[in-house]
Amino acid sequence: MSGLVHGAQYAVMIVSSLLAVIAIGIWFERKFAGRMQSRLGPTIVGPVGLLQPLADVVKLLQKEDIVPKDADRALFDLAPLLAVLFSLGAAAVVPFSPTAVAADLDIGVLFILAIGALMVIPTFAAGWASNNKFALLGGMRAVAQSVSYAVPLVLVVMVPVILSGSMRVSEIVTFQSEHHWFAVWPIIPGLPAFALFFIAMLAESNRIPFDIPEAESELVAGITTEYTGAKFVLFYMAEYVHTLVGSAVGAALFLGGWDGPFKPGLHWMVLKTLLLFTAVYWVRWTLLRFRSDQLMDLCWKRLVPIAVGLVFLAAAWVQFVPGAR
Amino acid sequence: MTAWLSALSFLVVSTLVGAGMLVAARILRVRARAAASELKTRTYECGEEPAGMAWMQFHARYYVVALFFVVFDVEAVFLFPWAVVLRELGVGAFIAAVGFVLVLMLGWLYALKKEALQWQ
Amino acid sequence: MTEGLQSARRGAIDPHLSIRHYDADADLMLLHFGPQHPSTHGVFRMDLYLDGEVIVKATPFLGYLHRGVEKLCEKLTYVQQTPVVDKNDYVSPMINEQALNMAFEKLLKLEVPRRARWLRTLLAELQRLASHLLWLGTFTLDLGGALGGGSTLFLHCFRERELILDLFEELTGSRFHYNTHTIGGNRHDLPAGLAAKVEVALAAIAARLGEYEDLSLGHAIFQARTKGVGTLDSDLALELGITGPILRASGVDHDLRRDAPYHAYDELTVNVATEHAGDCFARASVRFAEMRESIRLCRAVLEGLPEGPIAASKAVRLPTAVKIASGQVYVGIEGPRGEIGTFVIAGGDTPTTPYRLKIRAPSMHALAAIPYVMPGATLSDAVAILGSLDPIMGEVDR
Amino acid sequence: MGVFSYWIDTARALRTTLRNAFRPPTTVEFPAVIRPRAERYRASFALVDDENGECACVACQACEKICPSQVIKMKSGGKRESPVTGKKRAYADEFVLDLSACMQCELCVQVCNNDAIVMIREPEEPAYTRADLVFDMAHLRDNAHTKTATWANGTRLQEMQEGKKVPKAKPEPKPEPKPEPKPEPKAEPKPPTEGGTP
Amino acid sequence: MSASIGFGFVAACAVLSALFVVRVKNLVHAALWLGVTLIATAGLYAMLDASFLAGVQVLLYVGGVSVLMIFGVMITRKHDGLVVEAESTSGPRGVFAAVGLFAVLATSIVMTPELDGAVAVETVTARHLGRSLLVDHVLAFEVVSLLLLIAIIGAVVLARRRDHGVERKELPAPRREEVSS
Repeated sequence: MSGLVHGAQYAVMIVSSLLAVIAIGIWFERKFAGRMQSRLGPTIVGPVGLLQPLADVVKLLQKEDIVPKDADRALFDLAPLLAVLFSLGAAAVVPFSPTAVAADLDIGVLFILAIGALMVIPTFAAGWASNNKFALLGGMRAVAQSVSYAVPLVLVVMVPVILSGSMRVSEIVTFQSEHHWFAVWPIIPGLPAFALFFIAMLAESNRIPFDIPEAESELVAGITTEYTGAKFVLFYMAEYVHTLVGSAVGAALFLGGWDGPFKPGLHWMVLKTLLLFTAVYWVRWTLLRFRSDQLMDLCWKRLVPIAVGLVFLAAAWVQFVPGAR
Repeated sequence: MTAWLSALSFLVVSTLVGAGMLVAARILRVRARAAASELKTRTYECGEEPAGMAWMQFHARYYVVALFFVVFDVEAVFLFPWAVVLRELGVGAFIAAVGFVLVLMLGWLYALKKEALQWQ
Repeated sequence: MTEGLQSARRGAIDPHLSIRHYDADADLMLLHFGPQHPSTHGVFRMDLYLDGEVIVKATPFLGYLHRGVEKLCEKLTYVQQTPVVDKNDYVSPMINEQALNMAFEKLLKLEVPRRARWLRTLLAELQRLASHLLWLGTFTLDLGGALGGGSTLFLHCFRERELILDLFEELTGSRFHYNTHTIGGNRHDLPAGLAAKVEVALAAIAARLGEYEDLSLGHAIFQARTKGVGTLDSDLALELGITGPILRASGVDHDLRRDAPYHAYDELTVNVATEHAGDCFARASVRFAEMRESIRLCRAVLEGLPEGPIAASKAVRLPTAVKIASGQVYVGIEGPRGEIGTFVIAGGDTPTTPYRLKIRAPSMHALAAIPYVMPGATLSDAVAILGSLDPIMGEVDR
Repeated sequence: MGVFSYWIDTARALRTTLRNAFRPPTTVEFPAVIRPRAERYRASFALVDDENGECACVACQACEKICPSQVIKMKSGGKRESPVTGKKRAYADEFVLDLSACMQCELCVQVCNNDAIVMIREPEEPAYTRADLVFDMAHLRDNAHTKTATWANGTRLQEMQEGKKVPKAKPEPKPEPKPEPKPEPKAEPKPPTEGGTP
Repeated sequence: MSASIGFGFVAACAVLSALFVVRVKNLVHAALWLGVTLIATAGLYAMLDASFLAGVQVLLYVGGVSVLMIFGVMITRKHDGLVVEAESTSGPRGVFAAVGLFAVLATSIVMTPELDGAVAVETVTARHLGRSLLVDHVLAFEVVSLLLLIAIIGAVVLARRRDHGVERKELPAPRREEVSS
């Protein structure tokens, strides 16, 4: 019972701060993208446009709810809710500071992967339930993509597990703060594993160059083509949440989490997460997108063998490098 | 168990966020005076009359990809227990896992050679 | 794999045969791609028959933007038509005006003053540069998405295109409806100091071309998306009447600026860029080379711009100022998308209006390639191919 | 090799976008800031007064006839004595210009022998209905007083094409008034047909 | 007390959703209900403190197997214009089989002597699993890889047969009168 209460307390704290960060993150992204494109970004709503994301959400909430008559109503309504649930869910096991963790599961890493794997359900449901060709194509592409990239993701996530000998995320972070951050040392499985994790995270959260499911120049709006109003907001939010939580996971697993010079704590975790978050958007507003077959080739022909190799490098490091134990 | 309960309540709170948004929209949103017209609820297909339903047949390669995913995930699932005890068990466990994965990568090589990993 | 797809793979789909010939059971998914679609470059529709994501057959449908410009021109007098044709190829209005007025001048056997010809060359090259910039922007927008890297390059290109539009604004007073050409010359002369501003703008654009290459042509993802996609061989291109960068990308060394010089091109050397692959990447690199060449030509024109009058005759004061009794003529010039031509039969109801006026739009011919190059490509490729053909629906539908 | 080229190219592209992020943005926040418009910039219309404070338009219909989209309609008031100078001149009773159909081709300005119709540089004349974009004479005359005229008027445009005078770079706040009353355009000798074979 | 309420809830979810899997006519819905069943099963594992198993259950079965099901539905047959429907034709036989299976399982559970009264449940973690896999059952561990290899080969064969094994009809020679629509 105490677990329920503890979880609920931390959930409210973590979820609300994640949403707040996302509101600012959207603003920041739009400003950053604007500057990269020689624009100003939002300027009108609030000081320097800070309230723009809020205004957008309120505007979208007011929109009429239109459901296509050929849609599968129940799934159509359920999909956005599940999208938010599964994108937020992984944050449950991420320690933001030594104490700020909602549920410190002993299989934390596996939990993150499992929740991530569940994300295909709302994506497919949305694509299928819309009964729209663009949505269905987007949904099927998305499922195939996220299922494929789950393989290198699972494998590279194993690298910190091997190095630290635990699947509990907080233990991985503690191990890093006692030794070195995994992205820094051992540099050979560590840094490439981090890079691979970043790529797989981009793919899992459908960010350019992997934004196949909503490739709007091909599929209009992909799975969200038929969605209006609040349900669209949920998908939109889920996308950002997915990226943010993915960044937090990356910061915890590879960048030492809350550890940092001077005074370890929450602020370092937030800083690292936001840096990764920014990097995602920097990449997003720079690159073009892959074609779906190139994506699959990249995953199965390059990333999977590299990931397997990294797993063994990490294992060999643990086994044969003196002092690694 | 306690941690699982915490995770459960976290998931419940996450759902509440989404549900709250939907409820807020129900209060805030504009309602059309008239019943939605046929045109309004028609499926979007670039402004043309949609040609048939969207629920059509997909290519078998989707299935193959899912199959590969399951196989590799099973591999990973077997490796996770190995990963956590690697430190304690020594070289024997390392070699066992190398053998395990090498056999699987043989399958991967076979698939590569037979172009089963080709998306098109 | 369906029969249709196998045929598409073999390149054996005959666009003239009904899809039922290949797909009797209607196994394929018919997808209306357009008219209301983000990457159809206006209102254009393709009916795509898809096997999964692979296109088996593509049928283009035109006419959503038809405005009857040719018929309108038959009702308007010769001097009134220039502002109307501005809207045909709405990315390069200058070239439209030139093609139209040159046809009338040829009918009238009117000698255009040398300064006007050089000025027209300058305008044409600046317009080509602006048009290619817009093409590059929209092409990467198709490849990269409005919420991604595509839109970054898109806005960069628009930023630089804006410099050219500013120059046009200073010269003609308008950013789009220039109406600066008239029968026998130009209506506006260069204002003082504009030549220096052109230099500045050209320098700015030339400096940024390298950045564009970083984001597009030189990037591995761009190459992966465009190389070997939408290959058009030279025979088919010639048969379809395709001209301009698309033809040159297929290996045909043909450029009216060099092969049938007009304006000041007989006094300048034009280096024609060609590629041999005929795919989207070749088309992109030809256009990139043309941008560089246009900058060079603009500079050459500015250097040698002669003094003198800018129009051969008195300024127009009445709609009936130009009368052509009879005769017919075709004049084609090299626009950014290929040969843009005007065919006029003079001598309608009145000597001041043409009996028939036909505009040859290069984009129209480019779109004719769609049924041939689309089969076998994926839906993602379709967007890339369409972008690389650079159709402007305004001039296709007229 | 393939994989590395992706990394290198991506690094270069990221550097390019970052460099752009530190360039000054080119956006002009339009309603708050209006970027300077070229002195030839043509947007809307005005009917200019002559030096006596009367409308310079004499309803010669040259602009009405040349307009390709036929947006100008006018009604001649005939010749009458000017209340200011006492001399006889022609007046326009009504002058209606439908801006919603206008394509700003400047032909009406070019053909105006009295330099009466000019274009102005401010396009900020939005309206809620199309009818509001149909300007009457009062509105057009008012524009001449409240807005900036472009460099071009009939005389200047004609002279530039005919090479009589090198166009001046400096804009003048108001078009030059014409001292002598213009003759009726009907009476004017027909411009020579340019090389046409009659 | 609360634990048994929780157990009852999760078990009810599992049973009900399993019923839906069987009874729902829309195949896509059935596949998604199967996902719910599998998640509920994972919940049962979690309640038994089998954390690793619960995680694996979600990752593999919900993320993998139900996707496999969905893809299976999407590729099996053409259903342009109609909702995928499936009617079970072997209801009574299915009920009979289910009841029989239940009877066998229940009997064996009841007959098991160790289950008399409370048994101390030892928490099995991934660490235990790893040790037992790599120390006691190394051979089984290696054999599993062979099994997976066979699965891969099967998938490859499946992928290839789909492309090349289908008998092709010869296309009739194109006739010009069949002008496109």
